[in-house]
Amino acid sequence: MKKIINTPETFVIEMCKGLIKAHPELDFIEKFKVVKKKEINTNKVSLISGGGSGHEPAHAGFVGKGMLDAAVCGDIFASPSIKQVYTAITKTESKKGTLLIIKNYSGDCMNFNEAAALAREDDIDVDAVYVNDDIAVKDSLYTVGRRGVAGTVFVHKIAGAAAEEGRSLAEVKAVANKTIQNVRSIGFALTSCTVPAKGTPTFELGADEMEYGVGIHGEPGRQRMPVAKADDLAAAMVSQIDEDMSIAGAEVAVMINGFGGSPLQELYLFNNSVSAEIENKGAKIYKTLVGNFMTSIDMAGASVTVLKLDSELKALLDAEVNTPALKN
Amino acid sequence: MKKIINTPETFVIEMCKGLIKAHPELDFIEKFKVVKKKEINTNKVSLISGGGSGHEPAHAGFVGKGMLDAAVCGDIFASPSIKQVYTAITKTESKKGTLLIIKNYSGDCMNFNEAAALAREDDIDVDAVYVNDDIAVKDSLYTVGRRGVAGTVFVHKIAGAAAEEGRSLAEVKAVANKTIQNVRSIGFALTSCTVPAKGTPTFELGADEMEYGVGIHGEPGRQRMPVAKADDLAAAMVSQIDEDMSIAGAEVAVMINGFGGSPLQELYLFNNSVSAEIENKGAKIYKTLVGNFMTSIDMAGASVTVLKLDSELKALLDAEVNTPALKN
Amino acid sequence: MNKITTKDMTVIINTMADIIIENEVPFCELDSAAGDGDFGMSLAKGFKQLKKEWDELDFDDIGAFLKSCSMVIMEHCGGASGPIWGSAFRAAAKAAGNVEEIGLAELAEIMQAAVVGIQKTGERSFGRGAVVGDKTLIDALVPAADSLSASADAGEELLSAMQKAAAAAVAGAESTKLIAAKMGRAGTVGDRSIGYPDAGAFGLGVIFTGIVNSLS
Amino acid sequence: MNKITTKDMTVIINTMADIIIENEVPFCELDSAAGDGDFGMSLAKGFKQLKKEWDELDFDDIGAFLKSCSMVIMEHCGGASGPIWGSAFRAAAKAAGNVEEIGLAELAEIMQAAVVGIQKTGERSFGRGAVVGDKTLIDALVPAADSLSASADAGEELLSAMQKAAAAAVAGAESTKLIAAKMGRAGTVGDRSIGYPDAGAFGLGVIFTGIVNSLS
Ligand SMILES: Nc1ncnc2c1ncn2[C@@H]1O[C@H](COP(=O)(O)OP(=O)(O)O)[C@@H](O)[C@H]1O
Ligand SMILES: Nc1ncnc2c1ncn2[C@@H]1O[C@H](COP(=O)(O)OP(=O)(O)O)[C@@H](O)[C@H]1O
Ligand SMILES: [Mg+2]
Ligand SMILES: [Mg+2]
Ligand SMILES: [Mg+2]
Ligand SMILES: [Mg+2]
Repeated sequence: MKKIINTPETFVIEMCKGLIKAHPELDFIEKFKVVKKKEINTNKVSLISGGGSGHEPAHAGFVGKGMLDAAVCGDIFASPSIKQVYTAITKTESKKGTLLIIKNYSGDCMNFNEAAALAREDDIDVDAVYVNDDIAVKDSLYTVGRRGVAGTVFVHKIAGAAAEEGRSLAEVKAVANKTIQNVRSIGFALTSCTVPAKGTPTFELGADEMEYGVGIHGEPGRQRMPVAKADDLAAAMVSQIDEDMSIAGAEVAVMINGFGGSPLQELYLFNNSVSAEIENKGAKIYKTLVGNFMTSIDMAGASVTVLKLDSELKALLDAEVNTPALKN
Repeated sequence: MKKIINTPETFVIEMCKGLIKAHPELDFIEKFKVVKKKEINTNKVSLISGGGSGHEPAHAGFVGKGMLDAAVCGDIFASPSIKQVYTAITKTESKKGTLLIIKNYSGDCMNFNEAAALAREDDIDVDAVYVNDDIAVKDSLYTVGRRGVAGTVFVHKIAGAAAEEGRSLAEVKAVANKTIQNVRSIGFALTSCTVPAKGTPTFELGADEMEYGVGIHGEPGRQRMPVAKADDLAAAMVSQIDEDMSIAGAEVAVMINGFGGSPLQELYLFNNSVSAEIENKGAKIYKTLVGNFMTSIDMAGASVTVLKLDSELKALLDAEVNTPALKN
Repeated sequence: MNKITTKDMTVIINTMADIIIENEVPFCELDSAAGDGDFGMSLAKGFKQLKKEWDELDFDDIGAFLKSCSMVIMEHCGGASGPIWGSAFRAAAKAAGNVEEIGLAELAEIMQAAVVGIQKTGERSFGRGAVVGDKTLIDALVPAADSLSASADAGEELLSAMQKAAAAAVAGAESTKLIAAKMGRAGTVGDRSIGYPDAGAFGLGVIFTGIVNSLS
Repeated sequence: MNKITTKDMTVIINTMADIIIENEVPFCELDSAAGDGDFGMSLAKGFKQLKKEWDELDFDDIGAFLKSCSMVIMEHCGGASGPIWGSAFRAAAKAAGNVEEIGLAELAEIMQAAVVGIQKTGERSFGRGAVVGDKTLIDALVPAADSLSASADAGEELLSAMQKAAAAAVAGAESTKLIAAKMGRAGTVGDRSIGYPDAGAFGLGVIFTGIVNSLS
């Protein structure tokens, strides 16, 4: 394992401190690993997200005007604890209530929900939405549902803009859920990620193999297969998204999200392939984001996220945003 | 070689097209691989940079308000040709003249200079500055001087802001050179980069080795050494920068630049180590940039850049900027 | 040995912590197949903290001791393990009550209460708690608890009952290899979890086996 | 063979292109030690383009042919190689003039002109052109050109003079191993270039050797 690191134990704290040093407009509550805005506007709905670390810039990089009020940072790939989330809720309390944006993983759901229950006992108005945009694995009635991945960033952006407009908690929740209903993602990995504490790759890939449909924690996806060309990957991914949520005739926002180990040059190249496929399906691209937004430590690979837009979502997507990792 | 790619031959063109699809405010002259602003303001000095590709987002990602007017894209690590640079100069001609911002490499110097000579024959007022911020290898009277690396991004930013203010070519050149005189960088690699056309790593590193003082094309640096801790690297790098250009008592801008394969989490962690060392040396940090700005394809590793500021440079650093890779 | 005193319980939990800390890396590897590779780390983190805060725990009685453990575990175990193991210890503490000694029947009840505690936590978040066959640690914990209950009904000896319970946990963990996960993080990867045991279930088998070995 | 006709020159340049294209990867590897690993690619790109545009080249005479080559090379060789090889061909063309046949003396003059062309390009950018000892292709080109001049003065036979010149280029390339680069990209890495030959010089040795072998 070659990383820029001191010790695995101090990794998350040092990373958060480094973020704060570069962004003095943010605060870091070290004991609970909460990154929050210095000034909390108590006249708008507070938005909190978070989860395991290892997805940087998600989520702390999205704290700022027009997105989140706080991000709760767990250890690498491990949900933050109930007490951490509870602290974030109390430290960003607003007169308009708090919305938790949770990626749909068991650990996150349990810790965030239990924390919300505690906060409700304190008479804080807390509600939650669950992002589940990853189409890699078929949903079924018997399972816990789909994973939440890069589509979460669009939920942050749109809910953030709605909150900034002064909408009520119910309204912000409604538009967050509308976003969740209209966003789909799928990703692939060329290499495994390496969790610092473990020190070796989470999964093994042959020199000519890739994992198609991988999750953002190195979880397996649809299939192990030979490395495919960018154009072929784009065709398969866009087709599968289109099968799950037809995009013909729609206006869409697209995110080409790198997993951490793939350079921007490859992401831009991939956007060239993906955007052509999306237009082939009869959709119109309204906005495109290319970069590392929801990573998987140092995994090489990328995901494609498509969000179907209406005029409300377009306006909220375009609204002012100023965070470390997303500005307009 | 595992990359998101179709063929090495089409790599640069597809990448530029993918960039343009995400940033429709930019134009791509495919035949000459020039990325330029759609609207050229002929009442400000035009700024052109570029060089070999493989350093994304540099330089095309810095085309936009407050930075460059055009970026000329060579093949991976190969300077663009005279004709390409000449085309960029003529297509962005302004009444106030053109400044070329050249990283100090033989190929870039020759192609940009010869192109400038051609443009001068067309009565275009062209001047140039040469960035040489890499302190890894000692300069000597007998060599071509130091390499230009991540400090180039600060030169783009500051010259861009000066041009935007309406300053003359001589004035913009002067402040660009002031920036060059006050900026120093040093980097290290944990892995080699892999040039797509070659398909194998440029250099070999053992499992516990790193290259200290590496260049942004995988050129060797000061020494091959065992992988060091983030804190120890930061101490060595900041000390060497301070030896080359004393920073005690100065206000500085800092850039923690990833080389493409190192995830943001490690860069933020590294910023924590570096900023402490800089403050130890008695300097005050005015602004910090953390991210991938001047990469080396997919190399894992990072560089530290320190720019000594005065009130003029601070104002220009803070001025409005809106490009794909840098906004405020 | 026919009774478990408060002191015995602290020794058992201390052994448990040692086993968990020892197995940090192998437990992570178990979680790599269909999960995210952090189970060992998440669990060990809480139990390392438990050992660190050991002297501040409440040693008044078995219930108080388990409850003080639950607070540390809930706070310091990462991921799903925090709420799951935290609620298991909390429910166990409540079931134990403020007593300084328990027998096999009470141990069985405590384990059954832990099962219910975990299921209630699941219910609050997912509408239903995990049951046997969902491929979670419940697949090891339920057979172990049921084995203890059966042994108690049959009037068996404490240590041999615990040995049987550990074997039941191991067998339960083994059976998770054959099925696809329906709950937990692995519940999002579908059939790709088949062929690998659930990390939590397998871990429980290892932990229970280690504890009974230390007592024998 | 005692003269080089326009036709001969096109065959020589065509052979040169083939050698360069064949050696794309090894030439890149040569450039990896102290450079950026693209020399083979940069050079091959221009000479591939030359073969592509072959039918549109100017075959009127030796000077015209070399000049039309220089335009393609300057435009399509990447990096430093574009201006360097482009200006070498351009200067060579000028020195050759509009003739349809040259002898050894003229060949020597053409090569000397190429040296000067490269140096003038360097001068415009760096204040001075590369000389022998700077660890650039000049370290191979100058001995080769000088060998041709000496052979011409001695009235030697064309082919054997070319063989000697190729050997001189190889020896010159070999000698670059021992020194640190002062010009070119490797000129920024200091002593770290010692031990490796200069890619451009070594490449010239390979190319000249290949050409004389094809003529023998
Ligand atoms: N709903 C649930 N009920 C019971 N046990 C669960 C549940 N979800 C997960 N688990 C257990 O937790 C283990 C994973 O723990 P851990 O790796 O710490 O959590 P995470 O999935 O957040 O990474 C699984 O192997 C499983 O045994
Ligand atoms: N100033 C110079 N004069 C003569 N030859 C040079 C000069 N600079 C570089 N070269 C030659 O060019 C070669 C490198 O070419 P290439 O790899 O295409 O360029 P770059 O350095 O831009 O990557 C060197 O090995 C050297 O022989
Ligand atoms: Mg986890
Ligand atoms: Mg080059
Ligand atoms: Mg896990
Ligand atoms: Mg080169």
